[in-house]
Amino acid sequence: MSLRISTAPHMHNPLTTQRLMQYVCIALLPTAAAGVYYFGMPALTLLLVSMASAVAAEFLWQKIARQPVRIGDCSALVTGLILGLNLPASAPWWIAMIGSAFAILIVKQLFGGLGDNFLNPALAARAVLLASWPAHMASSAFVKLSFYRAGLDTLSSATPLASAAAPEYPYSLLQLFLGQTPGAIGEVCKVAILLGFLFLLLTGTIQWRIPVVMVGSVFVWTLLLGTKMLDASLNTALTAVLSGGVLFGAVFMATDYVTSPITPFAQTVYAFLIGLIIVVIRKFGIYPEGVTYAILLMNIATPLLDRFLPQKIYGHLKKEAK
Amino acid sequence: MQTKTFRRGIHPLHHMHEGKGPTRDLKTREYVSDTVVISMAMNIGAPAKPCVKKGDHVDIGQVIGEAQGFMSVPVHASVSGEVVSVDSIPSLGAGNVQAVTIKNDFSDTWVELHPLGNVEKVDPKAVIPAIQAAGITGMGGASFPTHVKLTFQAGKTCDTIIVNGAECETHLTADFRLMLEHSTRIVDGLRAVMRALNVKKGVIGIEDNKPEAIEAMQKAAQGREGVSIQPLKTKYPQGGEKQLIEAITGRQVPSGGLPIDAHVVVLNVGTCAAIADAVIDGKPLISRICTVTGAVRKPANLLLRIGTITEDVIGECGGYSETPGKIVFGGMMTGICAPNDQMPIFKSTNGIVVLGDKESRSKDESPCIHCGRCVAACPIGLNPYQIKVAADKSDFATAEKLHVMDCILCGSCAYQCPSRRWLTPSFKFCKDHITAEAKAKAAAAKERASAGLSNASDSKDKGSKEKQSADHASNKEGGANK
Amino acid sequence: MTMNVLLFMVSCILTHNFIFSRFLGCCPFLGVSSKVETSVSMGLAVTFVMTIASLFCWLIYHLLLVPLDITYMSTISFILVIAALVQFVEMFLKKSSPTLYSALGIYLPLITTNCAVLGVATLNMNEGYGLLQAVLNGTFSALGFLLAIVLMAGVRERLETSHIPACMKGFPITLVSAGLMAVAFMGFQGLVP
Amino acid sequence: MSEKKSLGKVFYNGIIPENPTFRLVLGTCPTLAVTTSALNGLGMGAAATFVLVCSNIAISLLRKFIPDQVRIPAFIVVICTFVTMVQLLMQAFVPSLYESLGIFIPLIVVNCIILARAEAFASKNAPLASAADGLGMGVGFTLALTLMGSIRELIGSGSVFGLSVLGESYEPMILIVLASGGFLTFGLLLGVFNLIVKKIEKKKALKEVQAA
Amino acid sequence: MTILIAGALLAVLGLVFGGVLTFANKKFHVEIDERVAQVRECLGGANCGACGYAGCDAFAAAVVAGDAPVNGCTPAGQKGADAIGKIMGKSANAGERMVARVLCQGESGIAKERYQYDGYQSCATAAGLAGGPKDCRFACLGLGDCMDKCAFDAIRMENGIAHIDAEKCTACGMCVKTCPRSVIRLLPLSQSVMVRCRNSDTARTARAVCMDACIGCGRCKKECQYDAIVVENGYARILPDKCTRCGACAAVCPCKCITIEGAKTAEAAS
Repeated sequence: MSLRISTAPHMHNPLTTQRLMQYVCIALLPTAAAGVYYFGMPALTLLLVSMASAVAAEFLWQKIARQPVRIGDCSALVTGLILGLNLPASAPWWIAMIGSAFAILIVKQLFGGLGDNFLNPALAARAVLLASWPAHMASSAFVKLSFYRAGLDTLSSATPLASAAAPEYPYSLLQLFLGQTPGAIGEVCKVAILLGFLFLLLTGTIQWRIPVVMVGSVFVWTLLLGTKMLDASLNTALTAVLSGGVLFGAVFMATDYVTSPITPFAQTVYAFLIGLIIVVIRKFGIYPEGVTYAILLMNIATPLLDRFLPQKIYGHLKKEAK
Repeated sequence: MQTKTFRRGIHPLHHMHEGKGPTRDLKTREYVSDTVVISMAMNIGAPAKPCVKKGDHVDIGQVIGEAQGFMSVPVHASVSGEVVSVDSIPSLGAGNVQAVTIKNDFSDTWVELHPLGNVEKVDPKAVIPAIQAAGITGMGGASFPTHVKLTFQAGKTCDTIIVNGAECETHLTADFRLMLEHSTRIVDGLRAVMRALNVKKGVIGIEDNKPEAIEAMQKAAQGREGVSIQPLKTKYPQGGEKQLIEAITGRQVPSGGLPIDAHVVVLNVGTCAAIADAVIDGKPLISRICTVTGAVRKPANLLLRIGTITEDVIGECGGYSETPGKIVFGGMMTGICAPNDQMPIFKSTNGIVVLGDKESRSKDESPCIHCGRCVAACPIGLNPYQIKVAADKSDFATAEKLHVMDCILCGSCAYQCPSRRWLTPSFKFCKDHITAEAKAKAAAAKERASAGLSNASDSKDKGSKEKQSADHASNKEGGANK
Repeated sequence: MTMNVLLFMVSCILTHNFIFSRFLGCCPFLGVSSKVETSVSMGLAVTFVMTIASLFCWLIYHLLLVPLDITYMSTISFILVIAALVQFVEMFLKKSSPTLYSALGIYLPLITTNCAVLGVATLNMNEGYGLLQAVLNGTFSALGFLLAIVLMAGVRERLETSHIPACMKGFPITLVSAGLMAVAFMGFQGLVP
Repeated sequence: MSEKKSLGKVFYNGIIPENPTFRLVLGTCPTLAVTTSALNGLGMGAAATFVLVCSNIAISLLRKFIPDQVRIPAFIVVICTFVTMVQLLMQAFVPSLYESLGIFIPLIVVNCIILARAEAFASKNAPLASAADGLGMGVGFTLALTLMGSIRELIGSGSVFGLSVLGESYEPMILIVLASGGFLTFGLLLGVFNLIVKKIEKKKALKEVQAA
Repeated sequence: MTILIAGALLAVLGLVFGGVLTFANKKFHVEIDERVAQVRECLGGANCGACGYAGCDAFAAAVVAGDAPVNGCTPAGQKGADAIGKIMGKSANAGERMVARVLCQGESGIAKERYQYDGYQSCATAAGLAGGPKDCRFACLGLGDCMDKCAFDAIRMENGIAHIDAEKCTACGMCVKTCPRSVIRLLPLSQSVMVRCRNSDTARTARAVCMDACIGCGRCKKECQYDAIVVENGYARILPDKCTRCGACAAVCPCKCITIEGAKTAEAAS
């Protein structure tokens, strides 16, 4: 009889990397569906192109670099999907392709692949696209909303915040919540995002801390500082939370395992600072939206947070007290 | 009553405990095989030395292995019969160990026993020698000699005895059955220790997924001086010594220290029952309750003689239900694999879990995704993912800086890791390496010091200078020891 | 006034970060950013020298070169001032504060050839800053350098454990990281009008 | 350093085997900052080459007179003199280039390449060899800068040396000519360069084995 | 006139600067290891920081202290590295060149397996689990602890045991220290004939666990004309001082556990 011997533990939580990534994909489905519902076929095409090219890029890299092919862990799929959801529906297909390739090849694989990237690939790619082709990324998000408001079936600006430049703020809180606003494919429908959040929480994929603190921080800072065009008030703060990519970023991007801190306290600080940077960029910067940059900046600071805000270790408290 | 617990750890997931289902409600039954192989190395410390030879007749309870020094316990015959051989057998750890094989004649004759009687009236000074003579070691798995645990350095004080009935390991129900079936014995054992150490407080901690055991123990503890029951939250590793102390007393064992540094002694329920047997009846430790479960036809809780061969135990449980892939001694989180089914039961074997071929395959490591589950799980508060990085590079200095020495090897991090990384084994690897290195260093320092000393005594006229250097060296050694 | 100083600070540290938008001081940024501790020391040493260098160079330029009408001598006199200053600071620290010296001292020689120092002096001259503005520019720009190099060091410590392809190890991956960090810093564009 | 090395070899050394930009990774600041277009890269390279050659010759001539303790300040003064000359020359003859290179002209003084060559080569070798070394290093630097400038200009503006190459329909990737693009391009080029060098070395090793 | 002013300024600045330097040099002169200065000479000297150390002096000190690699200075190039190597190597390189050898041939299929090891890939860990995955308690476990430790990429795992590339090996001894089974020993490079087994069990036990085990039969000892072989603890050992590398012992070994290093490579080459 030949037995196997291994080291303890002999059982594992069935939640594997692959399963976690699949959960994220599932959680993103409502958001993607809402995006396609609001923006129509172009949105679907973009999502498919970005997902396909992300997976293809990962596959090709691993083949060429003679690494084990790990596209089965679905991480490339998640990156592609999140990137696609971060694009405006009017973006041309090649933007999605270049973005996905950049995210996978340069931001992720050059650094050693899954787990080794220090920036969120999808977000970094979005920032690169935004800097490279601002015209495609920011200005003309085509919104097909004829089914409920014929008047808006035109070219309109990227996020409600940009149009806040107009004297009257054109969207009610309910519209913001349901997603009847222009914006990137994934960030408009808050209901869908919250559904995904709920799913991620219930499956234990993410913890509540980062999303809640980040949204809370945006709320509080907007309440204190206001936005570029609107004075600080409760309504402004609520609008700020519900507009742009705050919720989407909080649930799906700031919580990215690889690029967020690990200890609870470090996570709190991380999420809080993201909120602050978002509000500062929105109020003082030239960009109408700061979520992408805020999360990227805190991604950069993550190693330092992890290092300088460690947990207390059992048995070391008392010693110091003595 | 309110349940208590420690920080972090693995919160109960449904599948964590399902392993207990098959054996939970099975009453313990005794099984005696016709041959036993009794290992001489069943405790941490020096193994016992066989004191019988081939052909000797032994009675139950007869000493067949003599303790070698203080950090060692005697070994007793668990059946009566003829010694077939005194041989070396492979152990679960490194290298081989001496073992005595006895053919059972089923006459069940005992050696003469020296009972001390009622624990409430027994001479406190007689308790610890009785425990030592009975060959009792920690029955929860660590097999630390119990009399050593109960004898502490002058200046250290103990105000609480904690009895560990948490049984947080998966699949095992041996302690649970013991608490149900022998609750009075456990309390007796605890009282004996409390009286021996003159401690006024004894707490029995039990996880709240065993309400029957809590009830039974509460009943048994009624009217017993200073004994109380503390329900604990069901969480792994609730039964870890340090975690138990944190949960029940709110104190922490200082890094590198022992429970006694937090004024606590922790005993397993099984150990307490064995102590009661040793004190009341004078019986040495010759049998224990063991959960046999997993891929066997009829899982059971068996009262087994020490030294019973695994193959016989499996046979008693109806044989394998599928091709076995792994036989785990102990629970799934910390158990040790047996190389074959000829391994005998040890004093600390609280369970045998057989895994089928498919279950036993381990997955390949995939890259760490920094999900932080290991950090959230670590009951000590370490950063397992960082230590693993250091371990992979054999960077022991960094690992030590990250406090790998505080790791209790509970396996929580490795259990939670979605990338199936070998966290716990690599920490054990680090700990072993660092301990060995420190030992070597201390030995070298000692050598230097003694060399210096001998020089000094050789040439007396050279005098002070030599002496100084010797003093210096011994100071250094002292520093290393600290 | 306070608001202006604040804006100027934000501009120097974040918007016009020496590393990520002006490319000054890249050599030490790439060279001495492998450990967080050393990077902090290096950043502090640079801050120290840049502040004093801004002051002295401004003085030399406006009190010596301009009146004598030999502004073409600016580069050569600046570099001499900086070199002498670094030496002097080293000596001074050695004598007055051994602890500070042991922390910063070994980085001082590196600073002579740090183009950020000469760069800030030249920038002050080109932009026609006043004395206070010049000194503030020196300090805050150096703090921006400090921020960048510490962040970079944090990232690089993490990269050390990564499975980077062999040909990208070392400078290439550091440069790519710096590039991606610069992308993130673009978010601060326009913070200061 | 070997005395009998031919001038040609010394010259070649700076272009490929010890290319200051790609192999030694020195002088990163100007490499990153001025390579937004091929022309800028070429201009910067030419200026640096001029300074390199001149300072190498001067230092080589003076090498016997400069006391060891003050050699670095002395080198800096020499270099600085030539840099100022270049600065004035460019201001007079190519004002537009001078304008676009801006602050990085005076910063040639603190370019590590120049000081490193002065210290490592010119202070130990004869003037002719030093000149060859300076020229080689300079040309290597110029080539690297021009290459990077061309690539960044091509991707970032769709042209090379100001000539539109990719046509009207090409939508330039603006990022590449921005600050971050400099880092990214340099990093990736360096990686590719490493890859090629490794391949060549492998081939060489293979040949040697076959020969043996 | 301006020329004069400029010149004067330069002179004044130079003088001040020179004065400061001289003063500093005299006042704060510190004794340093001679080699530090020598190594310092070979460096690029630009204080560029490319090496990761704070300046050339710090790097030179690190090299002498053994913390930094000799080729760590990119500006100095290969020649510099060679020169530094010369400075550093003088004292280190004395006597015969040693090389680490794996004294075990228990490849999978030859040494018997006790169980399938399916855990953390570390020899030290596996050795502590039920006596190790191979039946022979002296066998190389082949899980690569030595390979992980080797800084020179000289060890590879093949067929369940370690192989050391003598070309790359620097005899640093890290693998020897790491091996939980002590199957790696440092031997002179020229010692091409060696007994590749250290099994000290009885002949029968040894043979039962591994087909290539030395059973201590002593035939090699009898064959050897130079008294270069001793059989102790149940296995044979060759004394490098007496051995003439004639290879007669290898021819008679019934267990094929005496190998001749050169022969193998020559075979492979032809």
